[in-house]
Amino acid sequence: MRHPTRLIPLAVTLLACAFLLVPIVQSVLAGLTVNYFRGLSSGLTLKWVGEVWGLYASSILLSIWLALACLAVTLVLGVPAAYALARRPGRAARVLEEFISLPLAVPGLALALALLQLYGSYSGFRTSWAFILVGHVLYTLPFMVRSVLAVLAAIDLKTLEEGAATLGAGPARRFVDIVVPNALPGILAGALTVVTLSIGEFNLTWMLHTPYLKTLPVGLADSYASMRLEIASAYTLVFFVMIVPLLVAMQWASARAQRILS
Amino acid sequence: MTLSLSRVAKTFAGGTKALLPTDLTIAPGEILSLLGPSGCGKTTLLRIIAGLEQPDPGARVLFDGEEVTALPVERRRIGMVFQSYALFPNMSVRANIGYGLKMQGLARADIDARVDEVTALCQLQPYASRAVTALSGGQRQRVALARAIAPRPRVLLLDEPLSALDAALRGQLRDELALLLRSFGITAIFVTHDQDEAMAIADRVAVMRAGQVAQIGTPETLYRNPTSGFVARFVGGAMPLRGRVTGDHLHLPGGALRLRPGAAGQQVFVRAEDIRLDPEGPLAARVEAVTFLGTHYRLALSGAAPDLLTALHAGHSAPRPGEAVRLSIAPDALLSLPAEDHA
Amino acid sequence: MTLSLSRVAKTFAGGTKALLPTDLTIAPGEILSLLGPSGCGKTTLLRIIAGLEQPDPGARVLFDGEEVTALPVERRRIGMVFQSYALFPNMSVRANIGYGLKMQGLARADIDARVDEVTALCQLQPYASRAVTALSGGQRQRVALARAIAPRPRVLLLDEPLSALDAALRGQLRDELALLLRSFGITAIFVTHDQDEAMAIADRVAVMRAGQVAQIGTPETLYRNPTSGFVARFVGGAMPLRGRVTGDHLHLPGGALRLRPGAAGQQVFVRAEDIRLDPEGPLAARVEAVTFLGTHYRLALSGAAPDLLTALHAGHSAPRPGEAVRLSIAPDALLSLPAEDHA
Amino acid sequence: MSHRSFLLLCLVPLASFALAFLAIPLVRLVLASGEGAEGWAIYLTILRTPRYLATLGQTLLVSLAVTAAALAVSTTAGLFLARSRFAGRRVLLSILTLPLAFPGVVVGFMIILLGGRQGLVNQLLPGHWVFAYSVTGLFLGYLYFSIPRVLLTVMAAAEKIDPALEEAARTLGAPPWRVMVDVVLPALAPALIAAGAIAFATAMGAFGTAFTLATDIDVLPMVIYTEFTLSANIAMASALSVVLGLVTWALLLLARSLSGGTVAAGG
Amino acid sequence: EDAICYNCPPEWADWASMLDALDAQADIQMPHDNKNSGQTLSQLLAERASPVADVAYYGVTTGIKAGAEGVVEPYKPAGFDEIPDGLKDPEGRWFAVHYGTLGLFVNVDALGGAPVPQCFADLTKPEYRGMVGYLDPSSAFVGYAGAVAANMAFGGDLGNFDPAIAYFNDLAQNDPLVPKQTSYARVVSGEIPILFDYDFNAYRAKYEEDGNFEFVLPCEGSVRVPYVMSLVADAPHPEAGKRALDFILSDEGQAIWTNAYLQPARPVDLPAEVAEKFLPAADYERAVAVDYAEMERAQAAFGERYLNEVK
Ligand SMILES: Nc1ncnc2c1ncn2[C@@H]1O[C@H](COP(=O)(O)OP(=O)(O)OP(=O)(O)O)[C@@H](O)[C@H]1O
Ligand SMILES: Nc1ncnc2c1ncn2[C@@H]1O[C@H](COP(=O)(O)OP(=O)(O)OP(=O)(O)O)[C@@H](O)[C@H]1O
Ligand SMILES: NCCCCNCCCN
Ligand SMILES: [Mg+2]
Ligand SMILES: [Mg+2]
Repeated sequence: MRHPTRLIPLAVTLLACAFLLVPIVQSVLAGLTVNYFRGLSSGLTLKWVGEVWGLYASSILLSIWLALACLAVTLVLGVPAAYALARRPGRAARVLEEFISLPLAVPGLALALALLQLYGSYSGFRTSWAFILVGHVLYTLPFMVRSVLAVLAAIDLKTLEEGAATLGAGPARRFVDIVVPNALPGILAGALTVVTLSIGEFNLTWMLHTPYLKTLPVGLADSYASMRLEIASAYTLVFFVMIVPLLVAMQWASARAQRILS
Repeated sequence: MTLSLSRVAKTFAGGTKALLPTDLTIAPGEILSLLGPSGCGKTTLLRIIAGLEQPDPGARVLFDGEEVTALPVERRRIGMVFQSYALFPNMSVRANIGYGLKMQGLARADIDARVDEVTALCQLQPYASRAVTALSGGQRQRVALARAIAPRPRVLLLDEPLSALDAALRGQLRDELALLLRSFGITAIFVTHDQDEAMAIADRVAVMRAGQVAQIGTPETLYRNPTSGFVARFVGGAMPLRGRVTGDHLHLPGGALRLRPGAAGQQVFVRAEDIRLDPEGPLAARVEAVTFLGTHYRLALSGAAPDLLTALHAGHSAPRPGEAVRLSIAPDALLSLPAEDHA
Repeated sequence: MTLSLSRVAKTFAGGTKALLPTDLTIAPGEILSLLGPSGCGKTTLLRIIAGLEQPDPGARVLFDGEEVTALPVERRRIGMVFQSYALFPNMSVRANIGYGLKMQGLARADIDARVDEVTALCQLQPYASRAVTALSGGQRQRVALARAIAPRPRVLLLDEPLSALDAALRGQLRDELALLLRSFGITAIFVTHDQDEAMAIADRVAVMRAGQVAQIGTPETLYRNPTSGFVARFVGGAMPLRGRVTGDHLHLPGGALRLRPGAAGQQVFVRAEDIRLDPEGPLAARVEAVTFLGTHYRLALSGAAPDLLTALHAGHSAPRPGEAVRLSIAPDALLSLPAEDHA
Repeated sequence: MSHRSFLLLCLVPLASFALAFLAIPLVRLVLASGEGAEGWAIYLTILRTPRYLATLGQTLLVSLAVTAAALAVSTTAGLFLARSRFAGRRVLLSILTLPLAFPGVVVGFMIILLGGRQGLVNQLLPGHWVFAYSVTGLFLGYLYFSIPRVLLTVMAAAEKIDPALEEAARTLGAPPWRVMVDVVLPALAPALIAAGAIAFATAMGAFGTAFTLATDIDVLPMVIYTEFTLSANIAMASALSVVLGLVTWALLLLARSLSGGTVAAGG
Repeated sequence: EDAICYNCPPEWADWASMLDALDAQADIQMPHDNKNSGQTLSQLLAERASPVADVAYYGVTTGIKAGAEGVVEPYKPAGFDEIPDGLKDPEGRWFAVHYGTLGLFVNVDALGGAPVPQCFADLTKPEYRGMVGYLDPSSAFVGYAGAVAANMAFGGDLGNFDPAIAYFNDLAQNDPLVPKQTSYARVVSGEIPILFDYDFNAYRAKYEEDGNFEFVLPCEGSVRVPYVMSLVADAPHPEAGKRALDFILSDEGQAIWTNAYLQPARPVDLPAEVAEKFLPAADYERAVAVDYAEMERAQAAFGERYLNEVK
């Protein structure tokens, strides 16, 4: 039964895992080692993590704040819109959905350039965190809309709403009582995706940020270029500690939403 | 409540005339079934009554004389049971049943009392606090019914409430539904494409075809006195006997049958239960297939008429496939109906 | 081909005993139906024959005496029709039908000839070059059948081939399938949970229950001489009459019935068609519901037995709901079967 | 309020945002590309400048290579993981999807750790095993963040394949490899196109990785960045952005029409 | 008080200490900012209509360009007059704050046993394959300064960059690393064993990092370059910006540079313990000043040539 060719997929899988995992382990070790090039024998330390906190705490906090703000905005913009798109699956709705998905196809750099040119001269806006927020919302909004839309498209929303209407519920009531509760798995999956992506967003942010408003990934780029490897690694470690639980939660939530779809 | 429709029609955006101008009156407490093949406009008619679809201009929908044609669905005070039940998956059984009462702004205590009452009526007490997703098909159907009647609607509308169930459950719930509907005592309209269901539940049946009501009447009337070949086929599965009529005889490939007088220019139909195996019968046929059905055998017969005929044969044994048999049909069992050009 | 199974059993990884040790022999050309409620092991048995599932150790599957128990499915030369049809969506109708022939390494011309032949047999010529996604349910079923028989398998296995269809189509295709299967003339095993289907198609029916074959025989045998209450209920819908047996009488809430001798310690069943309205009858009952069925009425009766009884009443009129009636049942119509503890 | 107006109201916030921060800025970007000294001829300049064309070609080439490699690796691993049940399967799956939300800069750093001068490979096999700063490094970096995306799409599709299809092929005598070729891969095709499109678009636009690796291998996003930062050549940066955006978007549209509309780009 | 400086990275020229001192002694809080000179200028240009930064720091040619573009405004801080002529715009649009001398910053441990290179010419030898790094001359000022130095080393001048182009092409055969951003840490970590960089960065590594680092003034000679600062035109916090510039040119400010191995723009004497850490004065004679205005004029054309011809 165990033909050698049956081992190829296993080998490919293990190699791919090693490719992805090894540098992660290296960076975690480097961030905790006194001197990485002398190796683990130089001892383990949290010194670098402490230095990272000293240098970059504000970036980390800014990223968390931006991610939450981004979540709030994508919820307000995305959930009602996903509902409207789900209920009016006409051509115009398709075009709008396609249009807001452009940031998935158009590189972040180009979008940032576009934003800078249009709004760069409104200095109050340009220098506020809201400017970066706009970039993050642009990039994450399609994920929220699609995630909610996928769940709404999978349930028979029209009939559920008609059911509520025959029982006396008007449009707004139905949105609150029927649409939102039933879209929750999609909203949750979308929310986790938005937060995760916002915390990791670099391409737009690098162009949009000002020195006062460095986000976590901007700080990371900074540390890779100018800090010693142990600090860069420790910072990466901090990033992993933040992002990995989010990722795990995100995948759990998407799997859950997926189950509802089937 | 008396429900009356006048000149209700519906043309969809694409130009489909789903419903041609229709008049209909339903007496208080009456249970009417809309029966017909797929696409004939049953759902459209029901949805217009509910207010979920706007009829073409000129239509009038009256609830006890009050015109509701322009009233949005949420203000019509109707109850509706959907084919898929459309139970709110985010609410418990109780919350589903109480939703319409909540929308009426009733006090918490009143809602609770009424929900208890309806839950009991529909025998749902053991499941009241469950999630609706944790119910069987039959239980869901009862919840849908309970939810629709809890706010005491003026009319109850049901769109194929049994068709989501599997065959075994369908038979059982059909009878349960019939009993419940009678116990509510409210006007109800019931859409189905299954004649057994229509017969079992309704006081009167409106047989629809291509956007029109072909015939309306009690089950017995439709079965015994169909006014068209379409109704004869659809109710009771009458088979056409395509042949030449001369005087009071119908000439078929397998022989000639005697007709009741006055059948000229008409089409002749017969039902499977009216075809008898009879060694002295006037028609010759060949047995193609035999199926044992317990009380009787179903025979597929060729040669007697241009099409294959089905006959039901009671008895402890049946001829074998390939055997030649003779058939007789009593003149009274032959339905002579106005000729129609299409099936 | 003669198919024989000996001590075929299946325990799934989780410990589910899907099939208890089963012996079965199927004669060449015979059409056997596996009939039983959901989860009774029908599919498991079929898949073991196909080679898609490995039976527990000790089992033997013989095709014409040749042991195939360890042979992988692709080398068993069987044909299978799946419930979902499992047509290859990336291939045309012709390519689907020819796939098994291609796997046998036949020459292009031979494949074409055989595909043409099978396509004609299954009346698929008009659709031969279509995409399988552009077919109706009935057409798909015929393609699935054509694909399975094209490589001339030694046995044809069908797992609920009709259950994906809607009710109307199911009835029509049942007869079509019965005719086709006979025309192929090959050994076939047919899984279903619908007794009408089993009766209409099979030479012999194996009624299964909880991983075992409860009874095997022709449709008539199963209907007239069920060996267990389970088979009596499942085939022909016999209803239990729960009462006290003293001597040759069965005492029920509505009165006492005379039994055939030797029924003590047994459970008594009756079928709806054997209950008669009879003013002189020994049983008193109340009519709960009446449904007009064309040739007869179906009555739901309470009071006669602990459970509601259904009776079929022929005639032009029927009692109304609420009326008191009397019933009789001929002693010969009462099935006395070994007592069983669970339903 | 009628249901129709309620639905329109639901769209207002999103539509306003998209107009203000997507539509108008993109129009501005296109206009800006024509505001340089050469005007709209700037697009001709791009076509006539070998360096830009070479960069565009290079970007396309790397992206296509990454797409092909990611499809090969992730399809193999995805099918394997979707079809086998063994202890540790979930762990492997988690590892393979872990980099899903790593920013490009982190991915670049991972490649430096792996293939830099001080990287693992160079330490284990000293010699010329420094690949982080070459096309190889860039390719591996892009592969690093493409594997998880493709894998998830492939696995989702693999789980939706009706097992009866494969069983049917086997009952008809097909050996396992033929089942793969005749049934499994065709069934996966739309998902593969969709996933490939996502990998491709991501690679085309990837900036952080190239930025961190700071290689001499120019890809279009890096060129846009240097045009913008070198001499504030805003017109050229805009024009190149327009070209990059159009090429990527057009290829995504093409993939979408090929796969029957299932292309939903992932993060 | 807040102010923004473009391109004041903590890991370069010891801006870290300078920013700390600004905070402690002048009560001005400036965030770290990691750009390069080219990025700083384009950012100033892009934000011309509504500037974000108050002051900017860059290589001299970039300062000249910024002055010409009008994105900075004249300001003469205290001590302006002591800056030698040629190292400041007469109006004060830009003025030097310190010098650096370009050479090779070498991580000796990372050479894998190869000898420490002594000349630009050494770097094309196979033993340094994959070890040499220089910042992108078309983007970063350090990169351009390195190109000017190498150009002069092989006989070119500001009117003829052919030798530099030829040299970079030779170097290209040796797999150089061409980052766009300050790369001090990468030399320290050994990722880039040899980097075209300033003496002050190399000394800092040599005396303050764990490891074996050298500064090499190439045998062919090199250039000294001033780093300049400007007050940004229409700065959001002009007063804070001016005070920051005053402080940087003050005695305390200039002393901070010297502690970080930089040569201050004002003639301030190096403390003896600092002076002895530098290469001998004799070596420094090989490092010459150039006409920075001329150097600025040649920059764009060279950048184009580099992009198009070096591969
Ligand atoms: N929203 C719509 N737009 C366009 N045509 C429609 C729409 N709804 C229904 N139709 C068409 O109107 C006709 C009647 O449809 P209707 O749903 O009322 O039929 P039905 O009798 O309920 O059929 P079924 O038994 O299949 O439910 C059909 O031809 C149908 O295709
Ligand atoms: N792969 C499996 N793993 C574990 N248990 C299984 C598996 N397949 C079937 N079973 C169990 O084995 C029993 C018999 O299943 P089987 O599918 O043979 O029933 P069936 O008679 O075909 O039912 P149905 O009419 O619902 O198709 C059931 O209890 C089922 O849950
Ligand atoms: N669009 C370029 C993305 C580069 C890869 N970074 C991963 C981002 C996480 N969504
Ligand atoms: Mg309908
Ligand atoms: Mg089964």
